Amino acid sequence: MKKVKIHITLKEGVLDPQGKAVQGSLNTLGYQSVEEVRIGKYLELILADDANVEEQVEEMCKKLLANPVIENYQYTVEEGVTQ
Amino acid sequence: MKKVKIHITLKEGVLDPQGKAVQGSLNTLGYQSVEEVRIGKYLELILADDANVEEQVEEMCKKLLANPVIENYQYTVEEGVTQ
Amino acid sequence: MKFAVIVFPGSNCDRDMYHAAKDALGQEAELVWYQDATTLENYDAILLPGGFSYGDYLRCGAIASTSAMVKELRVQAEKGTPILGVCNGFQILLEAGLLPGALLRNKNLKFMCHHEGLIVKNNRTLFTTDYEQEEEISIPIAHGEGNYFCDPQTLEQLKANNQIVFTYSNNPNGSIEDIAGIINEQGNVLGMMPHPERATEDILGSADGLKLFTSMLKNWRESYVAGA
Amino acid sequence: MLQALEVTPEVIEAEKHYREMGLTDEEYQSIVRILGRRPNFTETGIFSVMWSEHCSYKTSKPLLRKFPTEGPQVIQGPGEGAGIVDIGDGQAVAFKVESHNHPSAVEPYQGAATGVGGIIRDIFSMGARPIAVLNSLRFGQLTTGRVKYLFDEVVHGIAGYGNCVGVPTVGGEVQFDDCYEGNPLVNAMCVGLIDQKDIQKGIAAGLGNTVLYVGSKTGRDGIHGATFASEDLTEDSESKRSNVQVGDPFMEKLLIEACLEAINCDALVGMQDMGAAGLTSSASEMASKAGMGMEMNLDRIPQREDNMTAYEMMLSESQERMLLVVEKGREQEIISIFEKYDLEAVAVGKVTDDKQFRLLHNGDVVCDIPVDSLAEDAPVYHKPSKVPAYYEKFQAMPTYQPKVTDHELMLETLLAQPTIASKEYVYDQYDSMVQANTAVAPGSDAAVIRIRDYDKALAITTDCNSRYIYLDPEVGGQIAVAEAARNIVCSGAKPLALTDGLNFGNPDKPENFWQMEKSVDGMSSASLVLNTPVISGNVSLYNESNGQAIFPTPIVGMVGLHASVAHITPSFFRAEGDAIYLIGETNPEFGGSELQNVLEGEYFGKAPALDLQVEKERQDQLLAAIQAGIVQSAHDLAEGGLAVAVAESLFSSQGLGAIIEVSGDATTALYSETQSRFLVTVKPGDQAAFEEKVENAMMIGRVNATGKLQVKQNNDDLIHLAVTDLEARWKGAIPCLLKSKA
Ligand SMILES: Nc1ncnc2c1ncn2[C@@H]1O[C@H](COP(=O)(O)OP(=O)(O)O)[C@@H](O)[C@H]1O
Ligand SMILES: [Mg+2]
Repeated sequence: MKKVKIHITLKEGVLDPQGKAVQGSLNTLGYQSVEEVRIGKYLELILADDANVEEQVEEMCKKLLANPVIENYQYTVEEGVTQ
Repeated sequence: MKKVKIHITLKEGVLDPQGKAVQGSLNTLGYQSVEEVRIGKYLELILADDANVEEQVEEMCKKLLANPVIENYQYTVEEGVTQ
Repeated sequence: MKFAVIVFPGSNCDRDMYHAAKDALGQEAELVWYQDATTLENYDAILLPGGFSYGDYLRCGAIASTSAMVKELRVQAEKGTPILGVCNGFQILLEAGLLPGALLRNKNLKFMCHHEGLIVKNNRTLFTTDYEQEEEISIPIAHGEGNYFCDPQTLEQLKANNQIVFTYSNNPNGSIEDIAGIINEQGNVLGMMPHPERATEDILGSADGLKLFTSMLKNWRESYVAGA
Repeated sequence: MLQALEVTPEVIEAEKHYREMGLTDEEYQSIVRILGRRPNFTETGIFSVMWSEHCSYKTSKPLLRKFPTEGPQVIQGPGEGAGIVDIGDGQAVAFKVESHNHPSAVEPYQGAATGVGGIIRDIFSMGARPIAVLNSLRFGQLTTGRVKYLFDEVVHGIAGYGNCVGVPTVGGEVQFDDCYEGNPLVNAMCVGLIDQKDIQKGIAAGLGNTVLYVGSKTGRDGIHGATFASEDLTEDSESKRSNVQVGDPFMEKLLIEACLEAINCDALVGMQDMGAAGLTSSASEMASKAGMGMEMNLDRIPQREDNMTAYEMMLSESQERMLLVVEKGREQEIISIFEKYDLEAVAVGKVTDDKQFRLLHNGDVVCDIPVDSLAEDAPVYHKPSKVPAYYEKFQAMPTYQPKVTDHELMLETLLAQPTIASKEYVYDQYDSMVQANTAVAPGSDAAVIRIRDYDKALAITTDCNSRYIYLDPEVGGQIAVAEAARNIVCSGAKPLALTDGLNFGNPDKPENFWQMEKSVDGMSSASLVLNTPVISGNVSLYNESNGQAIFPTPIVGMVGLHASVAHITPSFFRAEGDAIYLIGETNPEFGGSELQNVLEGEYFGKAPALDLQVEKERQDQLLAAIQAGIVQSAHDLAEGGLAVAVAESLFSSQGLGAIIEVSGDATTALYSETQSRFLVTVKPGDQAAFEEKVENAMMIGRVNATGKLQVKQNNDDLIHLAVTDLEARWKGAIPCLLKSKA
């Protein structure tokens, strides 16, 4: 079993209305030191052991998980996970 | 400047319809080895330097960023980040 | 009877709620901007309308639930003032912990808007006395995150205390036990996903929601008489 | 960090950098003549966007002049953010269509979302409260993964934005044809309600008055890789950046409320949204329209990113921004309104009287040009036009007369064609009821919004059958207008006026330009006869992929007025025993029909004919009958002909069935798409009165309680099927296509 952790974040230059609203709210709550908030996605995949996991995950991100027009992705693979 | 990375994930036992749907699509696309997908949030906060960042972030998560009924959170603080 | 309709940034059913109370029910109603009132002392009931407070960013209702207005809601809830939260209003009540549980995304992951059949499961609340027990009514839904969730103990409590007020006759979103609306233990805070304020006139396709408002009015009158 | 090193005026000329911005050599030379010098980088950019087709209508202007734009009901014709028509009682409606085709092809969710946001801003910038949005969509066939993705994400984007801002999405249309595969169309229409006394104009009047910038900060959104600026890219490679515009519907909702509050303050002089060409077009147009000039200090523009250049700020298409002009000295009154909603409102400039458009940045004058030259001196092109060979071939063809033998199978097949099939999958995702005024939600011929506190309502529809327009742009253009009016009339309202969304291919090809010309001719003649002037619109050209143009697709958005809510008429059958009438005779007309598509997989021959006088008479008679209270339901005959119309009329009418009798050639009777026909039901007691009012109405059957659709010819059953089965096919078709593997 392998566990893959994927981070999907908005590209630089792309407006993040959600992050902006959360920042505003944190400031209102008194956390004045919060200067920026960017919100992305975090995915955990469990994969049956397979030879070319890296390659597959790369493909999955490109094809489905991330929107390459506005998002970047990064992932790490953890081996030998037992569920 | 400090950078805080926060991971918010659904608690065990809470249904993740989106994760299920993504898993289904991945399987359909031919990635049969994907056995589970869980989808969470990933937040990056930039904070002006401040003494008790840890404590503040803990509070922010409790008060706003995560909903304890359905979500868990985890965070790491990176010091001395330049924007 | 005087209603307060609380308007948060991004509320968008505030006027609909206002008209339901003012025109369909014929009572006094005021739109109250979330920052404009420090007390809701002078209102007989509080309506939390639907919409997308703060864009529904982060989680529906989450940001609104941290506002000072919600502190005042807690005070009023404690005092027994009737509070009705519809759709986003329900989400705010949950996020604020005034009602138990949480709302997840609809099981098909899509926003949905149409009339649904609801079953009145408890017609002894101050919001439902004009309905028959088990009456089926038609009320529109319009939400993307209306899939009610709570842990098993909470569910047991809800059942034991008769806190489930409305269920769907044809569960559209995946809610546990078909739950469409619940009330607090004290019986004065009702949260529901369907929109009774959109079903108060025949021209809108259904007037089945009106009885919810007439129930509130009747019960207020009775308590007023009783209290006087 | 992105550091744009801008080239000098000399280099712009020598290396013809203006071409990369879309200016021709002649256009560049006329700019040099206007200025008496070479334009600098920022100025060249400003001219290029203002003289683009999108802002200047340089190729479509000669055509748009042909549209009838006047009538006693018209308060504001084309020229402002939206057109406005009178609906009595001191009230008016503002409406307009806008396209977002190219952005949606790149990023469908955001492209569609920002399209909705943009058209809503057009409406509230007039001072009107947005009360309804509609969308008109075109995609390739739902058989490839890419098309399914585009379709799903476009719908999702429209829902994501419209639902959040709290304007009900009450209708629209979706069609699927191969020609849209690489170039989908996403047009959105918004309707707003306003008291006539509150109508705002986008003008920068009053010397010395203050220019206020409100809403979102300006980013580099929509500025495509500043090609001509030599960029110093650090190792942060391009792929880490994106300039796609992202919509923020929450911000828009706050802007709506704040702007509608601001119009109550008489310190407000003018207001305009920043649409295409952002700050450049809004600022220069406001000044030009007022006969004034404007000076802005770009250092004050709220900026989302570091080191933005003047060029970038002026061309940015960041969303959810507005430009206001307010009386000098009274800025705070307006600013306070925006502060209540947590919105930025910043004084960025002032109105001048020298008719110059002057911009300062970092202490330099970065632009100083005659403001009228941007709006008024843009070139106008009369493009060559040529009759396409295909048209001449189609016209010469003998009449296409198909023969259907299994009518049950054909009806089932037609109902499952994506263009005919139920669009519930789409509109269920839209909040169609927010504001609690929706009397007729999506699923009928036209949506109906009642006007609160008055006994009246509005009917709204969008229509365009581009197959007919491809076969014959002039007749097809007429049909588009006539069909929209038919939908309005069927709902019980009188058509008031229309807005158009002209979507065409590359106008430099004479055959494409001919299509534009003829479509506009057809739409104009129909608007004239049907008394529905064109009060606003939008042009989107260059809709092509792989050199193949889309079908000419001039979308018609129309609004009508119900004189009383009692006139609101559903399109579905209502009661057992009602008589079913077909208004209008039927001829064998199958060019561009759904039947032709099913049988041949392509469109050819002649489009159905249309007689505008007959159309007008029938619409008037039907409306009179509806207003007399003797019509139970009314539905127009469109794609799929009579068979589809009867089936559709049974789908919302729980448990009802119908029996109808056809005569003559059954294929023609059931599937021909002859125009100007209606399917109407009437209570038995009203039949005589109805027949007296409406000519050409033949009773063809009755509504019954069998739950079955039975079509007879002489003593044979051509069709005898359970309505529930038909409905399941009709409703299931699109979800089923989406689920099937690509
Ligand atoms: N994209 C869409 N958005 C909202 N409603 C839609 C959309 N497409 C179709 N509809 C609705 O579905 C119904 C049927 O559409 P259509 O087949 O185009 O009708 P008609 O042929 O009568 O014009 C109409 O009520 C229309 O408003
Ligand atoms: Mg139509």
